[in-house]
Amino acid sequence: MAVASLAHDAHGDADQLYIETRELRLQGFLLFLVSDCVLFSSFIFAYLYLRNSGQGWPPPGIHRLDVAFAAWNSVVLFGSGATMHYALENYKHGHWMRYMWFLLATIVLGAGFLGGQAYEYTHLIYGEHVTWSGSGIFGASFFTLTGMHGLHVFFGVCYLSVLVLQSAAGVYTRGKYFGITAGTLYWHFVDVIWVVLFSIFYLI
Amino acid sequence: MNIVLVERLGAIIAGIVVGVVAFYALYKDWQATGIENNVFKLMLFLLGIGAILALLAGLNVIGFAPPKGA
Amino acid sequence: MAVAAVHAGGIADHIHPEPQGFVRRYVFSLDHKIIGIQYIITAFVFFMLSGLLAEAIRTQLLNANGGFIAPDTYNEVYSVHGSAMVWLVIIPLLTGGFGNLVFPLQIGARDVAFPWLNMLSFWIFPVAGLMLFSSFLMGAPTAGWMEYPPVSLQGAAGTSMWAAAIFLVGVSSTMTGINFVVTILKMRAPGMTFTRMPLFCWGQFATAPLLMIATTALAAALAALFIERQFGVPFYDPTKGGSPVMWQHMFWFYSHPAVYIMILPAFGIISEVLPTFARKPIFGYKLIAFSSMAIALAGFMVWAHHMFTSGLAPFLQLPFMILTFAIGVPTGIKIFSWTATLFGGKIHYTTAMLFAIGFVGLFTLGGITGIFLAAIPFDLHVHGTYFVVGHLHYVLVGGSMMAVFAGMYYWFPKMSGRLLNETLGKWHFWLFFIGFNGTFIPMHWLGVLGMPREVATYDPQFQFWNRFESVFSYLMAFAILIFFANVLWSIRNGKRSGPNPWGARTLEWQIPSPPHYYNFKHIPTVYGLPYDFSQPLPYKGLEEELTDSPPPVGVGAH
Amino acid sequence: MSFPLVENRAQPGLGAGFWTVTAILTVLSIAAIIFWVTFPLEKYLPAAIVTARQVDFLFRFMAASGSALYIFVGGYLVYFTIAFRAKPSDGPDAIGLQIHDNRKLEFWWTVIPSLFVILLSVVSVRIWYEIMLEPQNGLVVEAIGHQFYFSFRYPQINGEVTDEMHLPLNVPVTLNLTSADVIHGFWVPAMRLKNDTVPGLVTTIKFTPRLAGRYPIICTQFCGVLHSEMDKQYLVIEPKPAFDKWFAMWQQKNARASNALPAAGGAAIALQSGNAPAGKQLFAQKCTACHKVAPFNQVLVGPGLLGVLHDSAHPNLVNGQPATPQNVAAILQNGYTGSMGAMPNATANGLSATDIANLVAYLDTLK
Repeated sequence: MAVASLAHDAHGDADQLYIETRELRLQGFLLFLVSDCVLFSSFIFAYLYLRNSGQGWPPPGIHRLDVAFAAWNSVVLFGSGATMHYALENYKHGHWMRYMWFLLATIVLGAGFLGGQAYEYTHLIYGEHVTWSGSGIFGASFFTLTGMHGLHVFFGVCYLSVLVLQSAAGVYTRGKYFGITAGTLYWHFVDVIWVVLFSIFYLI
Repeated sequence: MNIVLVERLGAIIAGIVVGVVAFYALYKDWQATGIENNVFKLMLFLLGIGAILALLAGLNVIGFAPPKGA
Repeated sequence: MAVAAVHAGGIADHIHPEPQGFVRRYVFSLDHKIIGIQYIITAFVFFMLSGLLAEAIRTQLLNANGGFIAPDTYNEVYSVHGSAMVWLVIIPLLTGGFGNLVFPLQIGARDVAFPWLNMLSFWIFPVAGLMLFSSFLMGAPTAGWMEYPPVSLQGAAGTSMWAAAIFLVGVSSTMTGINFVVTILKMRAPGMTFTRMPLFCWGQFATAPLLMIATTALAAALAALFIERQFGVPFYDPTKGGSPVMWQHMFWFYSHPAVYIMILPAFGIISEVLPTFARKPIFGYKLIAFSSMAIALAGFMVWAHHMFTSGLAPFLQLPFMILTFAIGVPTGIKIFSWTATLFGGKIHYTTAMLFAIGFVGLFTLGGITGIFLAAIPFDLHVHGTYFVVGHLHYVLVGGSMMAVFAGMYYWFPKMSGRLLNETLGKWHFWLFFIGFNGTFIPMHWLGVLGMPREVATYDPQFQFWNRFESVFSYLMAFAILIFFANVLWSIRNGKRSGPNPWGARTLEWQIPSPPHYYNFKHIPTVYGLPYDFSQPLPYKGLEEELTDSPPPVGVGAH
Repeated sequence: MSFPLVENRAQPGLGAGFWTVTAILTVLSIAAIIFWVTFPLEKYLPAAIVTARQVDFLFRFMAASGSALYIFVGGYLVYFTIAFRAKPSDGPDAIGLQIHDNRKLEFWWTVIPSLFVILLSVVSVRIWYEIMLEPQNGLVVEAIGHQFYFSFRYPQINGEVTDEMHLPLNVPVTLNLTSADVIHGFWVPAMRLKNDTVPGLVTTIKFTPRLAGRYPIICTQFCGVLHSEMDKQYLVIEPKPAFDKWFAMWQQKNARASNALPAAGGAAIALQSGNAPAGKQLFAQKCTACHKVAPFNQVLVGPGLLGVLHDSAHPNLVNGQPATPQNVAAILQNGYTGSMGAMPNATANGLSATDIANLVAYLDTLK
């Protein structure tokens, strides 16, 4: 979606100063996402480097990950991406109640994804004794990367719940709703990172 | 007046002065809105916490004191 | 690039009321100039601390079997010296200090894009600095500023503290990077297209993306090291399947752009100082600007020239060698352009000009030894020796620090309204120049002959040159003390400078010094490059700046 | 209305002073070139191997061209600073020649450095090839870095030589470098060659000694508290007869010392035919911590075991015995504490005789 369109939609009650500072904040937030993306890609480099420097993958003694369950988990996360998108669109067109429902749906789906991750972690750690520091480079790279992504999702869920409270308290008006735009951008960023992580851990 | 006492006294005085300045400024600007002021209030609050920690450390409430012999 | 159009009440006209109270004006200030000065002061405090460490190193190397400090203390001393100088002195001074202080004024903005982010990124910096120096209390890192595993995995608790401190400084750098990129892209004065921006702003514009992107790559490497040391997660430990060479890849992928972060703003300072005191335009403005961008981009592609001897597959080393040679070309263009700037000028020998010319002289020598090191066959000989130590000090001290001193003498009037004393400045320059060369030229010869790096004791045959270096390093330290004395003395009773003591033509010199908190009463429009001394100043709307009429406060105040 | 960047300013003549200075600088740079070309580097640092001279040539080439470039840049810098100073007669606001740029000059000082970069790349790559393409078939020696000393392993000497490294004159050498603990830097300044010894990785350097003598071996990668003490060992290059005498002396010394296994075949373990799949299962549980199913030089703690029983070129076992099923079984039974860490014996591993047979059968399947 054209980033510029995000900043130049209906002005509503925003004055000139807010419009110009919103462009700055939007650009600043996007650059933050870029630097966060470099953080993930650096860890992904580490994972791929370790993966082909050692012996076969997964290392002997560790079974392949359960792709089916993770696939369902990813569907939940991508679903929450879609509901978030609709939440923003509804807000822009003023359907306030629908926006709130979609936002709550996003939070529920996001929490669901976290639940799924937690289940997979407990299954791995207690079921198959694949632990963070105990099972060589597989444990190191898998738990660090998916754990960091999980933390990002958790932070996203907290941010969205604060967004719900703020919207209920009427903080966001017709023209001033950068918080919601930032939340949507962040959520889509987290989705994109999971697409990459899912493919490099489960598919290849 | 050995060195340990000087350090404790310094920590206590600094803790009090900085704590008072931080929390007074925080009290004065409590109503200010906008992101700049919110971050300003956050930094003041952290400064206050740091001052309290220094004060407690000065009063030997927290922080492991070196064993008597050392 | 669409220039920020001027609408009524937009950013250009918005002047918030003056901050009240000591805490808000000087401690947690949102004003980019105050934050710039805070950066400079804190960075110079750390500069003194790690300068003391440097003198401890030189005293230890006075004689072949050392004896000044124990070997493991010596390892801690040079590791913290290296880390502090890189992350707590040069990067904050050039990006946070001069960056914050000067470039918003030069592009005609009231402040950076996110003042609160600026304040936050400053206040992380002294905390991280104290964390790094507190690592001495718990066994400081001993494996040099590079902290290669597996040695850094065996280090004392201080290595984890080092990783956390550098992670924090990295966070502060990333925030500064984001702040500066948005400010340069969006908040230039109307009419100031990219090719009318002063060259110091080009330096910052080339550095900011490096700050933002490269630093997070290091953050990942440091986080992995921290996790491995604290929780035993095997990233780098070879006995558990990890790979120490991976750390080198991730570290140098950051650290080579980092050395360009440390030199591109210095190029910017020199490209401002030389034309002002030669009373003529910079030679080849476009070439210098675009070569800064070329160096910043190429900086990402050459990191493995630090790893020619660390077990990298041989055929993989060739592209890094050739790309590193290629970076020599834009750097050469800059050096030739600076020399050509002096041709046909009316050169005033102010201290800032002496430092700028000294920079061009010394940095060129550092650049040439850099080309030596890039050639694989010769690097196989001198990697990890004092030749490398000589090269890096030539580009960092002879390069960045000389530019920092030039910047301090040049912009001190703009910071404080007073001139730094010129006679003290001349003493500072000449003693520094002699001391610096005496300290670091012999290192090249010691490296070729066989003195390894990071050693507390060495082969007695090198004792003469090491003593020679140590004596000159004391001279250099004394010269820097003269500089500190000069600054402290001039704050109170330096000569008053007025708005434009050097007759310079960039925007920051057209407003009173020290500037008001809102910088410009009315944002000027720019319709040309300011460097031509024979033309009138290409700015419109600066008439009221030097009068003491009140600023239009409260217009569009939120 | 923007200011055109043109050079139609009055283009001043370069002046007589400029050309005299240029002449002086040319003479100086020629002197510098001659100095570097004739500099007796080998008096200070002997060239112990064949390619050392090529590296010296590259150093002289870069030093000469670097000095010439620096003399010109530094010379003009100083000359301009002095010649174009603001004289008191100029008055306070005199301005220089407002030259913005000079397309022709800028063109040349981009093209000439680029050509020089290409030339330097060609020279460096050619010399790099000579270093990398040294002959393979010579003496294969291993240098293993430890915390604070290097140890060396020669074929047919079981165990390690820990004091000096001896090499015969004019015999090509392939030096395999690895480390037992941390990264060290194996550097002999006289050879102009170094490489890091990385634990878990075997890196090789190849060279041909040409000049007899005793040359220090120095560690150039920080490896711990006593890193600066790691410059006490020497590489001794000597004619073939002297080397053979030294080699024989060490063979006796180590043969007597290594009591781990009798030199001859020893009491061959009664080896029944094992069952490979069971062996594979055992291998996954017990051996993957230190060994990989990968070529010999893929070292985790111990070497990779692919083709251990089949690869004729496979170096013999760590205890110096040839890699036959009996010897592998023997080492599984008795274990061995070598430089690279300890191989636990059967009791420590909880291996019964049938387990050993199964493991050997499985290793047999690893082609």
